[in-house]
Amino acid sequence: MIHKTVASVSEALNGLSDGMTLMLGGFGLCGIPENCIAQMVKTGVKDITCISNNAGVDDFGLGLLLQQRQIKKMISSYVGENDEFERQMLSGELQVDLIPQGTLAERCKAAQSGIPAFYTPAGYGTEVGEGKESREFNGKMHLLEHAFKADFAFVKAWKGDSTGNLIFKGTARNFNACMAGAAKITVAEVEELVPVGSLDPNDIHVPGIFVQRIFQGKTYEKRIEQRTVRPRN
Amino acid sequence: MIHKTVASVSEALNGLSDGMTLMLGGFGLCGIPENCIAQMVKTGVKDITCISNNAGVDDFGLGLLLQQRQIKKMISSYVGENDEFERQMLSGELQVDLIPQGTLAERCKAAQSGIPAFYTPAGYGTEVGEGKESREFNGKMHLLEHAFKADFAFVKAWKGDSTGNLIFKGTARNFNACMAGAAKITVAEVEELVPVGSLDPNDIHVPGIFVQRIFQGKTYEKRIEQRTVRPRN
Amino acid sequence: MLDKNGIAKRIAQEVKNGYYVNLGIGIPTLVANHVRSDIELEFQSENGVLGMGPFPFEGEEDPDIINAGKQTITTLPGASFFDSSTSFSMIRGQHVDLTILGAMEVAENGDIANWKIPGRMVKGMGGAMDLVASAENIIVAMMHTNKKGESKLLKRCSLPLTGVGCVKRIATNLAFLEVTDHGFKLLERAPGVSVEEIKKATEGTLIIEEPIPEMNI
Amino acid sequence: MLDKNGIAKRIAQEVKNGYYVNLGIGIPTLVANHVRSDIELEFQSENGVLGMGPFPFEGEEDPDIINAGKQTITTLPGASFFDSSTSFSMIRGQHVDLTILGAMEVAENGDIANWKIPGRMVKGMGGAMDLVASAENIIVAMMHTNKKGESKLLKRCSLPLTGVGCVKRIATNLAFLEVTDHGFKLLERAPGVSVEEIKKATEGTLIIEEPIPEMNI
Repeated sequence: MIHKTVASVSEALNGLSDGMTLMLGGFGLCGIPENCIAQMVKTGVKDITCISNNAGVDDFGLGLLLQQRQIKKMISSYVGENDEFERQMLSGELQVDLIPQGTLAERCKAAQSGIPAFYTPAGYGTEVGEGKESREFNGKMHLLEHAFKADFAFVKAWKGDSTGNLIFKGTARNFNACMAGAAKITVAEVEELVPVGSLDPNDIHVPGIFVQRIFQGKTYEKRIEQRTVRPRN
Repeated sequence: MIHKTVASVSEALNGLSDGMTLMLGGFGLCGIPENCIAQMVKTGVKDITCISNNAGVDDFGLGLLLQQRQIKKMISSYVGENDEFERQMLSGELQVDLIPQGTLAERCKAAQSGIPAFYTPAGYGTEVGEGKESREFNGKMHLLEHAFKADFAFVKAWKGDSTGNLIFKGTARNFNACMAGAAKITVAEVEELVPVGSLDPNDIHVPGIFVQRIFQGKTYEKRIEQRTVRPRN
Repeated sequence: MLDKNGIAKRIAQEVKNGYYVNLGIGIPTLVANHVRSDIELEFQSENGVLGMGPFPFEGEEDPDIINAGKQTITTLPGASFFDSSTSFSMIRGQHVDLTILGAMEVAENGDIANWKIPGRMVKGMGGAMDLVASAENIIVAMMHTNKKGESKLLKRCSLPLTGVGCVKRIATNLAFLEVTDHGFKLLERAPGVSVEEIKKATEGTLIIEEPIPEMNI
Repeated sequence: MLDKNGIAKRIAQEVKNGYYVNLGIGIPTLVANHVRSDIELEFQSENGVLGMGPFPFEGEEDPDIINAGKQTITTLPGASFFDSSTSFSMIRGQHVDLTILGAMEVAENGDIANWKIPGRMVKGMGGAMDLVASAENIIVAMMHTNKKGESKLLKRCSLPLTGVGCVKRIATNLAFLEVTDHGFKLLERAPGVSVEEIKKATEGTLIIEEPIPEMNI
């Protein structure tokens, strides 16, 4: 068994430096690596490129890094919930690469899997396809898309063990499972670090081989973006 | 909820006909769809192309179909455990396409995922790469490989429910999880058909959307190929 | 004329037994409320859930269980959770049978634009480009005209495209239409709406084979 | 001269702390028995298991828990099961740190052949082609010569290749060698084996920088 537990979030982010490319799990605010983001705000690391489906909201998630102008470039599929983001983008302070969500997921998965490139129909005939190789398969046009390259992946899981095995809860799995193992160093923060051997080997969502460092996060706010409910009768 | 339970293996194989291309899960004899194979022997369907990592042994698994000369072509990565297979292959009765195991898995996965083609380094510079497009990525040569096309996928799971959700046990997951959803019709046979709602949504290995028909298998022999044990002290 | 719920109600009639359905944000979300109860179906949300149920009761919201609109949801028996890559395997692999989404513009050749107004609004395409590039069966739910009264059913889209030649049917507050090789074919009028009104509100080629029945909703 | 266990023992010295290791069938399987107990490592088997343990006690064999050699196995705490596609994500994605496999032939440029003897033996490549095309760190475990006494360390492979220019080190019954740009570099002699014997048994270019130490196993 290989032990990967680190003592603190600061140790987990060891080696993170200005100008790096990072993957960050989460969909909206669901399943985001809250502790890693907070630590990045604290360290003031800057000029980073973030591969993340969304950009947080103004005062939470990646929005915290945007406020501090720590992000140079965002690679995302949907950024609609963040006014500061829109302002920085329209003013040109922030570079933005918007790509289809499935392509985003698969480019992570490809990086994880040693697949340098693949074809997908998403975006053909649109701005997304401009300047990209295209090719017909089965009578339909496809774009050639490449695996991402990233220095760190920050993912957040529900439970994990010291050898890096991860289990997610509900839809908090999202990009976290695709990004684990897709960067040079994958850091997993978990709500609960459980003893090795207590997770059923059949139930592991991300095998530990995809994770280099793991720690138990301090607190999780888990903010809800759209609290929708129905009446009790 | 969409119900997919069929009453019998014979109903599950409805539409299967001569000359079709099939995917069959399993690694060696571990996790093979025993009931579907037995039914194919019974119906005598012939000239089939099998996409399966292995070819069974002489008197079990796909070996049963080889005995009856029902297989026209095998697409596999390793066929070393089957003398009848070797005989038919060397005599030219059986067409054989041997491909790297990871490429086999990924071509299934690609079919499941609507990825028509991808690049892999496996097999470059070998017989496997002959006649295939190759291309350099990151200073390394890769082959272009295509998604499989199959009429039926026969997969075997440990537990499943009527909406097609599947859970595997141990290494019996293997190709079963990659082949589900990779053919026009996916048939799942399970050791235990459990009530809908009794499986934890977090623990599903194959979501039901990838399965069209499901039934509980009658008996499972689960033959062991290499019984290796250690002394008790 | 239909309100948003009316549009959703009309689209709900297109949902067939055994369908896996992906609903976009806005009017499409309302479709779930109007599908006949004897229809077996499941809703897929691209953030990683199959078998979505209604919103939770107050106090039962779980921040870890949301839909693609970031709304708190529940799941039904038989549900499953999965990662984003698997989710788009379902979508790109054409395992999702029906996609219902909103649009800013639809062209008579089936092009759709719904993700960007250059210089003004850039929210991103989310999963829409994957959905429209993959789905065989795409229904657009939208108002027939925009806030300025301009038609959203056009000869050619003026906004950046989300997908090309992909829309199959359109349900608006005025009509139910099919995209054909020769333009928008008018299939049904909304209750109380005349063919003339639909003509006036449609910039693209409109194919009318009288009589045009009124919707039965 | 080493027996098969001796070869495995020598290779076990190459296993470093924190390594994920994939072991091929035959001699490589024996390596697991000889790794120093203070080394943290995990064994990956391409049929879908990480954290493999020893063979089960008699009566505890589970047909659903096997390794890539189809042998019944056990798992250790921290183990995980996964599908074949995920397994090769680990391999192709270079998450597996060390691959140890057998060979029929190795060439001085690092080419390896181990899956086919045309017209005579065709078992298939299994996962070997993925492993050798992807792994940064490949050690071959084999006898120095074949049953006819012919060298298996060649100028060029004569059999169909499994991979090109990929082998890094070789452990045989006679020697431990490194593949360099200029040929096989002799690093160590097996106990009691002379440089002369190794020379005679090696067809490919052999680089000898005397003195060649004897293995310490």
